[in-house]
Amino acid sequence: MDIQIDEETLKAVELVRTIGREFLRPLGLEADRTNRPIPPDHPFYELVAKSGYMLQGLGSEGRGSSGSERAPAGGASGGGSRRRGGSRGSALRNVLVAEEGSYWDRGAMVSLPGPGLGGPPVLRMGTEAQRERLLAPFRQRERPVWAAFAMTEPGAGSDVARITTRAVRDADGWVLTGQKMYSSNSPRAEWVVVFATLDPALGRDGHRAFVVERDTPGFEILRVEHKMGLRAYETATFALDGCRLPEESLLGGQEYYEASSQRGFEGAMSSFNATRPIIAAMGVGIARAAYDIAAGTLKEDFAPHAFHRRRRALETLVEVRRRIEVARLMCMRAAWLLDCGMPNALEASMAKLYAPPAALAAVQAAAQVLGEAGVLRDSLVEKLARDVKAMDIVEGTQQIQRRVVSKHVVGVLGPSA
Amino acid sequence: MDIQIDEETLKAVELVRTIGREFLRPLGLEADRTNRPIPPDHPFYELVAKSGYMLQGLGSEGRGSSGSERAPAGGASGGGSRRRGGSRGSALRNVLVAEEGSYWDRGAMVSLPGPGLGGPPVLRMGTEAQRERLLAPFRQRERPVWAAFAMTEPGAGSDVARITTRAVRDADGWVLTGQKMYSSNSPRAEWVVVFATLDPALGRDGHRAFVVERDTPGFEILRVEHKMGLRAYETATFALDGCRLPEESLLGGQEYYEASSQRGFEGAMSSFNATRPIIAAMGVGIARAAYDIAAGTLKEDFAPHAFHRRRRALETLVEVRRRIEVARLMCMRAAWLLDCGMPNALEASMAKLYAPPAALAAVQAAAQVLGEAGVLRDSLVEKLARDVKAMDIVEGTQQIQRRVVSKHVVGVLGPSA
Amino acid sequence: MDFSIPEELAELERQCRRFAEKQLRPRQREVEQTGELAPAVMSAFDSLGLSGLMLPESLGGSADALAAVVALEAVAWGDAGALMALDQVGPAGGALAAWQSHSGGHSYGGGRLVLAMAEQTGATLPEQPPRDSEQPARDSEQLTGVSGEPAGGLVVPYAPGDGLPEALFVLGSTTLAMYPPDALEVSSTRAGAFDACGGMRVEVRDPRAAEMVAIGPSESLAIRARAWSWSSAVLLGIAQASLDHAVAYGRDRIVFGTPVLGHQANAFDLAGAYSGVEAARLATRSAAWRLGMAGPSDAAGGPWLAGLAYLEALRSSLVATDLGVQLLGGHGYMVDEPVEKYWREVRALSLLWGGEGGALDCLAAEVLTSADPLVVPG
Amino acid sequence: MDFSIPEELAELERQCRRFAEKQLRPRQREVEQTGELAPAVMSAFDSLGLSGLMLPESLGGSADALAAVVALEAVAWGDAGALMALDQVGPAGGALAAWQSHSGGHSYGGGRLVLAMAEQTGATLPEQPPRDSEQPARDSEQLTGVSGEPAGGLVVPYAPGDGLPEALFVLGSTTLAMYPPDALEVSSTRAGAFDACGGMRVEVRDPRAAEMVAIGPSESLAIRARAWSWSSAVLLGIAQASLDHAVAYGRDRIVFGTPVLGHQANAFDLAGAYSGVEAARLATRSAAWRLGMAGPSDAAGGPWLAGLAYLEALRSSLVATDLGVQLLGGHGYMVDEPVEKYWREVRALSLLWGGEGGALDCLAAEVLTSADPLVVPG
Repeated sequence: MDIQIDEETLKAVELVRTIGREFLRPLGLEADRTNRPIPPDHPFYELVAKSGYMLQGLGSEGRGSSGSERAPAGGASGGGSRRRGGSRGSALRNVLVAEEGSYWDRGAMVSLPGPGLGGPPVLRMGTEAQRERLLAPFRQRERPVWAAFAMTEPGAGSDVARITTRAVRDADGWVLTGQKMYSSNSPRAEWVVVFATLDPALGRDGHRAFVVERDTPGFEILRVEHKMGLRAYETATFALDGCRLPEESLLGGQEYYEASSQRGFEGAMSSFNATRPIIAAMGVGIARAAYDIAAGTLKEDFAPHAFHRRRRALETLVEVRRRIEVARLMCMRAAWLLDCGMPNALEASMAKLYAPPAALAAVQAAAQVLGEAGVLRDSLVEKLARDVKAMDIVEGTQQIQRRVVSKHVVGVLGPSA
Repeated sequence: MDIQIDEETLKAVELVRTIGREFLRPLGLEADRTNRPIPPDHPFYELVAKSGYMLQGLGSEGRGSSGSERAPAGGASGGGSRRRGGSRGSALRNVLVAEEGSYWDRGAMVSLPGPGLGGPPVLRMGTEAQRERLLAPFRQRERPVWAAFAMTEPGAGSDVARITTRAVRDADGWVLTGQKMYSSNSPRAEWVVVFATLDPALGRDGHRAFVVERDTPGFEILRVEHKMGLRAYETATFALDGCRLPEESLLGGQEYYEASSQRGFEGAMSSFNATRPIIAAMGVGIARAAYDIAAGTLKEDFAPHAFHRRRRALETLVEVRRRIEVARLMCMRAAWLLDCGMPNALEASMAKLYAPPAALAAVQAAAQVLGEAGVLRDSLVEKLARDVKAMDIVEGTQQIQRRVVSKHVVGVLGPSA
Repeated sequence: MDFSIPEELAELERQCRRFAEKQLRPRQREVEQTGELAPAVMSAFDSLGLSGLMLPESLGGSADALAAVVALEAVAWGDAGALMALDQVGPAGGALAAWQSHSGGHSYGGGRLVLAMAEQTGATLPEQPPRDSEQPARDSEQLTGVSGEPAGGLVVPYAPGDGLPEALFVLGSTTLAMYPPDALEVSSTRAGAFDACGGMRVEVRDPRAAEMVAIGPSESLAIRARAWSWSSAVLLGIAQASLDHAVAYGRDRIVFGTPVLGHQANAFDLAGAYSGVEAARLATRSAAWRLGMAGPSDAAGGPWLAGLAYLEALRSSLVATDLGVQLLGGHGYMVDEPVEKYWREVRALSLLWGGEGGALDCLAAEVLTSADPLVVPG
Repeated sequence: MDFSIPEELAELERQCRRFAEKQLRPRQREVEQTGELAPAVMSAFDSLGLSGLMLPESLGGSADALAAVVALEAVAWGDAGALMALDQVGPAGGALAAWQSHSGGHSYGGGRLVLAMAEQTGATLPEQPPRDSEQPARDSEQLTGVSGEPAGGLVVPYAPGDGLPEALFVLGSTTLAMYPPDALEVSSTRAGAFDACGGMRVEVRDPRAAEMVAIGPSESLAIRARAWSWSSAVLLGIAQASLDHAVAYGRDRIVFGTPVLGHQANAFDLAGAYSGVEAARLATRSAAWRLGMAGPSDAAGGPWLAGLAYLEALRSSLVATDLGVQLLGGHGYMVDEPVEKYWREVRALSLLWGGEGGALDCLAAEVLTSADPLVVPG
């Protein structure tokens, strides 16, 4: 056992801290105040692109240094050394970077150029040629480039198996028809990984993943959502109106899906093993920001706190810290397992079940320490509360995580378990 | 609106307080220490019988003063005046008497002679002749007399519809075969109301209620349970081994069940409307006892409490009081509705859903105020914790109450709602 | 014993609910974005006569605490933000009444009243008011702290168009201070949750202008109790709106082949939240009835029960509005659905007028001496 | 980074679990009723070498905090009451080590050690120990309060057959006091939950016999941390036993036509309780690893994390054992099922060694200065 964080990871966190203080937080606050996402041509994004940050989260494979190695079954984000604490593992780093970025501003963090949630499926399912072609713009570091991911549909939220976006094959390739919603950064994405079905009646067997490039005719952004928080990036609904795609847009090619009947569905599911701990860690980062504000108040400002109120506030902070530190351990363990190539679906769901509600409770507790000042729209805590709430929804609500956990612990026994 | 309690009810509570201080608490503690129920020939029970207490809970009808009036649909325990706050209503009094009795000792309270849970079905379902005959021994006030109720079976706990105790009719009457468990006071009961089924395949339509008298051949106490708490009374499993019963043992007679197909099942269910608020109120009484001990410590003993610890203890007591006072209001409202002859199934379940977990939390909070002293087997708080836990189980766990509440609020939508 | 509300109050509740349904609910998003209320809405609100329920008899009101909580909840169900902009008296009703009875002669012009709890402003009020009101009050100078520090900033949900408040009351444990309009300065801000009414930051420009009266601790508690009652009712209105929306949505929306609320775990969570709100409502109304039974410094346990009810309302409305968002999943996070507004409103409201901590402070001081209001002590 | 436990520790865990399964679990009710442990069980326990994991190196132990929590949890899973009777060192391991290092020369004879937190005894220890140890310590007289008042009564889960403890340690914030056996008096009592080992009331017969050493606040915290670690591990063992039993029962038992755990709400509750216990276990082991990385007065955040882990273990074990009873319904309340024993044990254990309040006191004093152990402050 060893829960010390390696130097390289700490350096990556340090970098995000610098970016965060200087850019993420002020840009995130401005986006919240103006209710407008950070524009894609913002000079900050140039800087990010040039720094090589767009490769963050792709692991050594995605970075192009060992492109011939294939990610192992459990590892959605490359690396995959079974060596414990292997430094090539990127899941742990992704989790801590996500925490630190969200400490400064989770919305601005998600708005950063890079393959985003589109990265893991390309790495995991894509052919070598696809990986090479799709990830090249990120390696070039020339300009900010975004990619995106789309699973959710207006008619099927948590119930991923029920997607209806239709993929029809013909002599020239594929035709995709349907709608996707809640897709982050898709309005500015170079390409979007879209999950579709050959036939809804096939259920999970019919799932296929495609890469839809931005100028494909029929691909149209229908609306950008107005969210309670997290306004620095766009969350969009788009249409696929008979989008004609070339044969090679099928992620992994035909042979990938021939290996087992539910491979498309599994590809989507296994990406949760990487993303759930990240979302959970983002909650931790937001909670930590709220903690720092409340703790700062108690450190600097003794006057308005009578002894017993101060004491109660300190005890409140203890509970906030408990949640932060335990939640972080949950996230780190789930990521570490992934880096080791070990199964982590249960641990990923437990981290996602524990951390977001704990983070929400932590932010509210911090707001109580601040009192009336916590109500102000221009108080950071007020914004943090709105931001953190989303962490209990994206990548599966706590209700979804309970399904996963109970399935692992109890099995499936009843009509609705 | 008027939440003041009438004088007559306060007097009834006062009487229980006197009995409680002098008898219930010491007898309950002794039963807990020795792990033996209070023996049926204890002189205290003589006293109770002579005092007329055995009629407590039966309402004016049960007391014999207006035997010709039939209880209305909603009113399991007689009275049934639609007059708001009607003084003839006994449900409210039962609730507050139950709270006060449980304040002193819930186990000893339940051990008191009287018809117990057997009373409501006899009043509600029984023919005039049955009510006269079965309740007569209680009216006579000569000696302590108990009656009992039996629904639960080894194979069907919360799932009342699944009982399998078989009632077969022949030329001479009825033959009952089966087992019942968790029947309070049945080893000393004059008679037991037993729910049985004509045929398990009939489901709810097959339910019938019978009165089994103590010396019926084939009626045999198989075991007395060893419980975590509440040791002052016996909770027993008994066998009905081909018990031959006369025709008139069928509660309400044949005509009662001809009125509608599920009348037997409904009879059992509607008695919950009276008993659930009572069990909930018992939780309140136990919580109040724990509160008094903790508050007493803070009133008398300043020394071991540093200022901040004392302050925290006081805030803990605020939460205890909140739960006690809100829970009591829930119980009183459910009872008041019953007394008014208004539907109260939802309110009865909400009281039962709210009060027992709140009471358990209250007892544990009080134990925290006491600290290590709360661990002692001879500390009252330790016993109260074991006693109060049962309130969240009997007459339907909180899980069962949630079924009822969601059915009322949402309806039945899914496979398992 | 009677847990029903009298028929005339039930009629008032229906009127308020109709107003909420027809005038407030359909425009809640529009009002939130523009921060403006139509004159017709304002006059419809006035005709409900809510301010009369909160004003003391000396000002022509009825100070009917039970009627107030019933009516406020029904209106808040439609749009709590709009209610806060419309209701000029609000939680300051108790303070105004106490001020009237102690200072005498002061009239009320129908304008905005602002109430602040001394401990939340960072101000320390003198334990007793200065004898000579001409003499500058030493301690009142600390009331400049009211506006200075962010942590002690005094924020009121408040319509910017209102201009200066008619009075700012600052409530201490034995002192009630009143600042007239010319001692105040207001600046617009955004109170996160209450976009409907915007927010005002009220600063004390001239702390020496404070007038003070001595009040007893039990009177101070009674003034707070009116604010608790007000908050509880509004919180419950929002919570109920959230549950109602979640039930309607959860009955129709299919997930994993079954309506959202056909999944037992969701239905059970809803049952818990619903019961919690019901419990808090019962406690809030019972406390209001008790408040109505007693004078301003009451011995019948009204303020005590109001404090307990407030804690209950706080917790249950936090649970209910969180479940409201959660049951809608991603939709719950979008401004297209009202549940995100309910979620914000309850969280903002839970921090005002002392919040949970302020209530615990007051109640902890009372707990060992407050009689159990329902059962005679043994 | 490595969240696995080393193979030799995994082997120890398997040994402890085998012992728990074969020797403790089958007899847990019998032991609880008789209060007696078979000699074979006692020697099997000794051969596991747990006391060595808790003793300092100066006494031939390894003071391996991580190994201790892993082993203790596995044994407590079998019968926590029996474990408390068997484990002579228990939560006092840290106190013994500190005593050794400060007083020197004192040996340990392998007997029962008792640890009490000063604030729970009603005793006030001197802030610094008297210079001349011959001089009767003024403040130590107040330690008579240890036994006098029920509220301050010092209760230890303790095998009555043991006779006098070898030492009673009383831990203050800057002082550690030690009472030798001849200063003590013991009387048997029943510690509600721990019928397996009975309970002893330990009284200080001769307060002047106290020996004291000065310790720093961080050392005091480190001594507490060992007790927290010990408690956390035992709580988690009980909680896991309760969940395991509930899962086995809930898979088979049919209610409303479906296994108990086939009902989604039950399965979801179980998932929450299971995750909570897992979170607490992860925190407990991480804290123990940190404790092992540092000396007695440590800067690496071990004691701080141990305190947080203790709060987590307390809450999650209360939830898990309550659910254990609840899922069994009426059966859960009967002594035929082990869940009622688990329920009692966790509730009793949660009150010992300062309980939640004691932990909050210590942690609140640390919170503003404790560094986030995982991320360098910005």
